[in-house]
Amino acid sequence: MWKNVPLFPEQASTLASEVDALYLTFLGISIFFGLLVAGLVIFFAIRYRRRAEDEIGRPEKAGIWLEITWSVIPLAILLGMFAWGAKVYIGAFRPPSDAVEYFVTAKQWMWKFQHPQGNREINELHVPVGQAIRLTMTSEDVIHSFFVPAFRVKADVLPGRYTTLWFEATKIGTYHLFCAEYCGVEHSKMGGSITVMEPADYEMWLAGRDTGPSVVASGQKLFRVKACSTCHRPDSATLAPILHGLFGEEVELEDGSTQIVDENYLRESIMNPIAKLVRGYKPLMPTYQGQITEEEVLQLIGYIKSLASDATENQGPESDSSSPASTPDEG
Amino acid sequence: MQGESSHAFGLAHHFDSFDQQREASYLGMWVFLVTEIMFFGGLFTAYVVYRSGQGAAFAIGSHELDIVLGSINTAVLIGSSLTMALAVWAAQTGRRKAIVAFILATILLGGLFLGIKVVEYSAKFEHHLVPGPNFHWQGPEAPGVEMFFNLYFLMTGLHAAHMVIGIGILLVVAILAWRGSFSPENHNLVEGIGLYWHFVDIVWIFLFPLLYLLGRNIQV
Amino acid sequence: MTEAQHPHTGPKDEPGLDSELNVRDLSWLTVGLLVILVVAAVVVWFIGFGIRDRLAAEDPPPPALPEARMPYQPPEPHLQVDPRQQLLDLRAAEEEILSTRGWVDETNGLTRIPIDQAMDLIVEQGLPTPVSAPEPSEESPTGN
Amino acid sequence: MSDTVTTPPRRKHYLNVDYGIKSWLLTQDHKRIAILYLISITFFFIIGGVMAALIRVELATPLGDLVEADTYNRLFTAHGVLMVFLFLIPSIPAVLGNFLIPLMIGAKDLAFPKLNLGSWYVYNLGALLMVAALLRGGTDTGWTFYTPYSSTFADSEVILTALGAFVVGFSSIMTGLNFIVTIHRMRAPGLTWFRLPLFVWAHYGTSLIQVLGTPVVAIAILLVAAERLLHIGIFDPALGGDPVLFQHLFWFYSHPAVYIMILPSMGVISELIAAFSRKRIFGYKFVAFSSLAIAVLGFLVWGHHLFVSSQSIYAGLIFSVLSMLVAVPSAVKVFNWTATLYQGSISWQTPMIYALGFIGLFVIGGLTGTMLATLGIDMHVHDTYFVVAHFHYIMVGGAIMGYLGGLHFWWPKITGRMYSVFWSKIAAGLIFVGFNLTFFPQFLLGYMGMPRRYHAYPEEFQILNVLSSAGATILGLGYLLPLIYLFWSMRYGERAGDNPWGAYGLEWETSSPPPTLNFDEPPVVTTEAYDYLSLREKKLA
Amino acid sequence: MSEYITPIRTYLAVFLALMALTTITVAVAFLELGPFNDIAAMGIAITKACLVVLYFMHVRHSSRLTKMVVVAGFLWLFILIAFIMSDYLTRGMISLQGPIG
Ligand code: HEA
Ligand code: HEA
Ligand code: HEC
Ligand code: CUA
Ligand SMILES: [Cu+2]
Repeated sequence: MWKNVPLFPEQASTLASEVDALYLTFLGISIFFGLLVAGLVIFFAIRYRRRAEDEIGRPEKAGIWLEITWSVIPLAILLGMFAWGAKVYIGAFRPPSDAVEYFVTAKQWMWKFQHPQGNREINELHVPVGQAIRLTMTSEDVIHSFFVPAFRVKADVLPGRYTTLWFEATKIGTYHLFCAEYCGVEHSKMGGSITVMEPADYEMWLAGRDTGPSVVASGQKLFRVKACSTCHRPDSATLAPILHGLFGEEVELEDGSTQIVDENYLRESIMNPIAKLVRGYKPLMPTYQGQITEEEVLQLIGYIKSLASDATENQGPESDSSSPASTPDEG
Repeated sequence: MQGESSHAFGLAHHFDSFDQQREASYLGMWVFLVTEIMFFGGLFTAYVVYRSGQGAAFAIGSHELDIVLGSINTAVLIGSSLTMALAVWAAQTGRRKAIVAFILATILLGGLFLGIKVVEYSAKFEHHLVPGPNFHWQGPEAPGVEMFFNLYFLMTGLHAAHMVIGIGILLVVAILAWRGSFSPENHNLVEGIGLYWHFVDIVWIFLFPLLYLLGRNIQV
Repeated sequence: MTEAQHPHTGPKDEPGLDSELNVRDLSWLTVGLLVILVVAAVVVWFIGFGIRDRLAAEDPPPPALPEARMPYQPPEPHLQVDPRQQLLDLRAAEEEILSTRGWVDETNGLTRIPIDQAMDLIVEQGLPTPVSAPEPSEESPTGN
Repeated sequence: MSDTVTTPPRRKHYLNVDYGIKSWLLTQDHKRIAILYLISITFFFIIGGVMAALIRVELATPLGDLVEADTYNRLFTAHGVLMVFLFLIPSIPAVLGNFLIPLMIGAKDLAFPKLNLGSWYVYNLGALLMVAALLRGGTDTGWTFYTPYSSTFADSEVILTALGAFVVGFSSIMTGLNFIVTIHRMRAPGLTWFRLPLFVWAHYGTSLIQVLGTPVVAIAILLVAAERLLHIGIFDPALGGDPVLFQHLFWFYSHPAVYIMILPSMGVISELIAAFSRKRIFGYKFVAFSSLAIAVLGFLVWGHHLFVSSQSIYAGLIFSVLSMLVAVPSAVKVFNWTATLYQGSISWQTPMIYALGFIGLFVIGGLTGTMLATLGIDMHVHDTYFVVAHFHYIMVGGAIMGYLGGLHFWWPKITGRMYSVFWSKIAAGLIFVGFNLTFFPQFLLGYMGMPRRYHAYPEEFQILNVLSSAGATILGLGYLLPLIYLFWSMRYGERAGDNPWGAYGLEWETSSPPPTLNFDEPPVVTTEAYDYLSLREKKLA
Repeated sequence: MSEYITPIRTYLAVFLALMALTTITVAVAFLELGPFNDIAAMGIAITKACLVVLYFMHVRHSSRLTKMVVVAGFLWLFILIAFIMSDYLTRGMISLQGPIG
């Protein structure tokens, strides 16, 4: 049951961790002062309980230095938080100059989007991951507000004016979009979703407006179809190296050198495996040059990247992301 | 109110002296005027904000106002302030008939101001320079000119409403003065309405240049 | 109850006496407050623009191709931003065409007249009978 | 049967000096006017509270199934409007302030008794307008009336509600004006400013805010009504207008307004802590000045409600740093109250329970306020339940605790009766527990991203909402109890003496209830505030 | 303290001054002074207002408390306008690198 108690939204943008760090720090400071005051109050209230009916308290002289101390210290803390908060805020509202501009028009009670390539959407926005995206927004009628909790961004959308916000998504998935300024009857329903995709998927989507299966799912299918799985088993390394958890690791090659496994390495291993032979294996893997398109290579790379080092994971359908806050994937 | 027709207002039960009563009344009236400053202040703020955004349109709109009538009105209102101050002087020195006379003069001048305002307003109505859906302006900067006239009517309208209320109270005070309700010890009502009236004058002192005089140096 | 037993409070004893009100201190406090406000405004100015400039320094250089520079408009059709204004503009444009004279096709000598006039002409002369070539100058405007 | 002891005639005090409805409706006695206000605001608290209950029942399930979306919008608007304008803003000043300030300064009445009665009638006129609006369906703009929705698009009783708020504002101004003049001009001989009870200082600060701020929201509301009724597009972007200007004018008042809601409560807390520690408040001058500092600085921070509403970044920075500044006087008060407890003689009576509860909950509410003032946090949690939790913590957990504490403290003075101590402690406990259960989950909901004013919400927010609604039920029960036992005590409660708590203050030196002119002999003050030593010596003498 | 009674000649003098200032402000409005047109108009208006407040409204001879109240009122109006203008005058300076289409 507790697994379903949401406490924190996902961190899906470059901004999210900054905001969370700021929040948690301030939360810690607040808890400290809260406990301090509550503790002192309870302690004094018990320790100095009235013992006789006509007992009175002992007044002390007020100390100006004490007053100054407990004014200056909170002020200093607060000013520090102000400065940090200001930095995060300005960073959040000042788009980098290479941010790609998308247009948003809000109206009662829907969101209309236009991609720079011209595609238009209603209530859903597809964006590529890792790209700075700037939204230029206006409203056709009343004030609305564009809010994506997973990105930690929010900006009001006004009629007769353009307002801007920007974000760079860091995680594939689908995230809630809410309208956060009361705008009438269907304010609660004026939401939608932001779907963050791999750049390749995004291009495909733009071209055919067909999201199709994701890169990873396609790669998984290819892995079977192209017979990779006959040799590369997740549980046995006798015939071929285990690919689970391989991405990002260091491998030792035949000639003694080591290499980090990145996309280029994977591509080369598919297209020209003999060039980078792994120590301890025979040159059994055929080249797939000419038998596989670049797009398919990308899909295979995507699939291999997604393979966790847990070797028990095999043929189950891979979900792109599991975020408590995501709406059902629209595939 | 205490007192029959020929009895002056006395000392309220919770005050200890006439001085204390007068000081309390004077302070209270000033605190009220501070609220009025902030009340009009909202409109002045709107004016400053919008003028900073569309100064040209406001200048054009201002040209449509009749500077002669506006100046006359300013003089009339200042005159009414003078008569009001004299009414208070009369109350301070216990001159019953003079109080009434000066208050009536103030009412007359105030009425004259309102009359001239009516003339101005009807001229605007004729030219469709009225706020709301009936606004019509052929020249340039139509949206800004409409905003100017919205503010013009709101500000002068609120001001005129204050004057109407002021005149109403002045009538009541005149009647009370005639009945001899005021004395040099207790004429707080006269002082109070005097403060109110002077405040209304001050609002106009600011409205006049802001609305009528801007952009006069530009040939339009 | 002698004078020595209780100090002045001010108003109730002698109304209008402001022994209670320390104008000098209050004035200095006001001045202090205004100074704090000005200092805050200045410091915050530097913080704000400082952070902005530091962010601007991290921006990548603009792309060489002018078309690739931000901001640019996506291809038509654009999102509708102010339907009320668009409608007003559309109506105004239509009204303009309907109520004025002008050339429709200068090379072929086709003009338009205000629609009221056209309606009067039709009432006088009757509807135009179909002919092979279009009649110039009596045509009702074809608009856009 | 000669020489029998004849029962002395019943002592005349302000409650029994005159009977009949006219003697109440035309009274000029500040104490009777306070009772009149008590009846009015309690009535509207109940109505606002019932709406809160309905809101919480609806929000227990993610789908909008109890009421329609439109109804829900009208419910939360009415809840906010009634609770803010008709309950919390008048509550302590108009009830406790009206009753106690003349007593505390040794005066016979306020400076302008007729104005005081007038303020109650003006309040009722405004309330009537709002009730009329409610009966005709209410308004759905939220208590903040943002344009252009409220001025052009809303299809509800905006003008009636707005005019109601406009009129009620004048009642608030009249009260503030009265208090300022009274405190300046009507103090007893010997009562210098620094001998005043901190309750009076707090109300002085409150009155400054009422006088300087309320007119601005009045004009803002008037402009919305003008735009709605006469189509004078003052906020219309098509004419070069700016909807955010409305927000500026609205919040210029509404932020100071929240200090109107808390300062009197802080004044009560100062009195309670002093009385139930039998000690002078530590740092008296600092606490006194902090009331003024909050009043003044509170006017310089309103833009923190506009951080994401297209206000310029620079203005946002200014308002944020100033908001940090305004938190300091509140911190000063909290620390001084805590220090007062040190070496005090602390009695755990019901009013003190409320006071100590206030300190804890106010600190939580206040600290979350400073989190909201931090730009980087607010941009994420603005218009989410985090804000709702912040203000309910500080208004309900703070201000209302102070109000209830004050009511329980001065009840014997006001009515001459004591209430059941047992039930009062049960109620305080229920309120504390119910309150935290209701509003703590809302902090979590807000950071998760649940927006405000949502009738239906995504499923993953449900469990926290259920917790919140459960707490609301307990809270409602907790509020029900005082309604019952306080009312009951007026008839059947034990009669109280002049000073049942042994507290210091001019109000405790007259009888309970006080006579109409407050004191049999006009008092003269010769001691400092909270001088318990002299109080004990006087009693022993 | 008994009330101060302003002599009539003071009232008349103030009245004449106000009339003169009104004439001046109208005349100056027609001159081309650039930004000083506004400054002059407001300066004259403030002077007139001061005269009315000090003499017609007797503030010159009233308690310090009254004077503080008057100053506070106008100061608050100034705060209202100044802070709101701080928003409008700095829009777009930090957030955007330049105007958008
Ligand atoms: C009684 C009412 C009350 C009070 C007293 C406050 C007090 C404060 N409020 Fe709050 N607030 C509201 C009622 C109130 N507020 C309401 C109703 C709204 C929402 C309106 C709406 O949109 O509907 C709101 C909204 C609101 C916002 C806007 C949020 C948003 O919409 O995005 C902000 C932002 O700055 C804010 C900040 C503060 C701050 C800094 C204080 C400070 O004054 C708090 C100071 C107190 C303390 C700081 C605690 C004590 C100090 C210590 C224990 C010492 C140690 C402290 C530190 C080291 C920090 N409040
Ligand atoms: C001013 C004071 C004030 C007070 C005291 C309260 C009290 C309460 N408030 Fe409210 N609230 C506001 C001011 C206040 N509120 C404002 C300004 C808003 C924003 C509006 C807007 O967005 O426009 C708001 C909004 C608001 C919301 C958000 C609505 C939304 O955004 O969709 C919620 C949700 O839980 C809520 C809940 C409650 C609850 C449970 C109480 C409880 O404390 C109420 C308890 C009281 C009672 C229940 C009545 C008395 C008891 C009885 C008569 C006994 C019988 C009843 C039962 C047993 C249930 N309030
Ligand atoms: C903004 C909301 C909106 C959306 C989205 C929308 N419509 Fe409409 N549609 C309307 C309204 C309002 C009308 C009626 C007014 C009119 O006829 O201009 C209408 C009218 C129509 C009509 C004409 C009906 C008649 O009786 O003449 C058709 C056909 C239609 N829509 C088809 C579609 C299709 C197909 C789509 C999606 C691809 C769509 N609409 C999306 C709002 C919408
Ligand atoms: Cu759009 Cu709420
Ligand atoms: Cu605020």
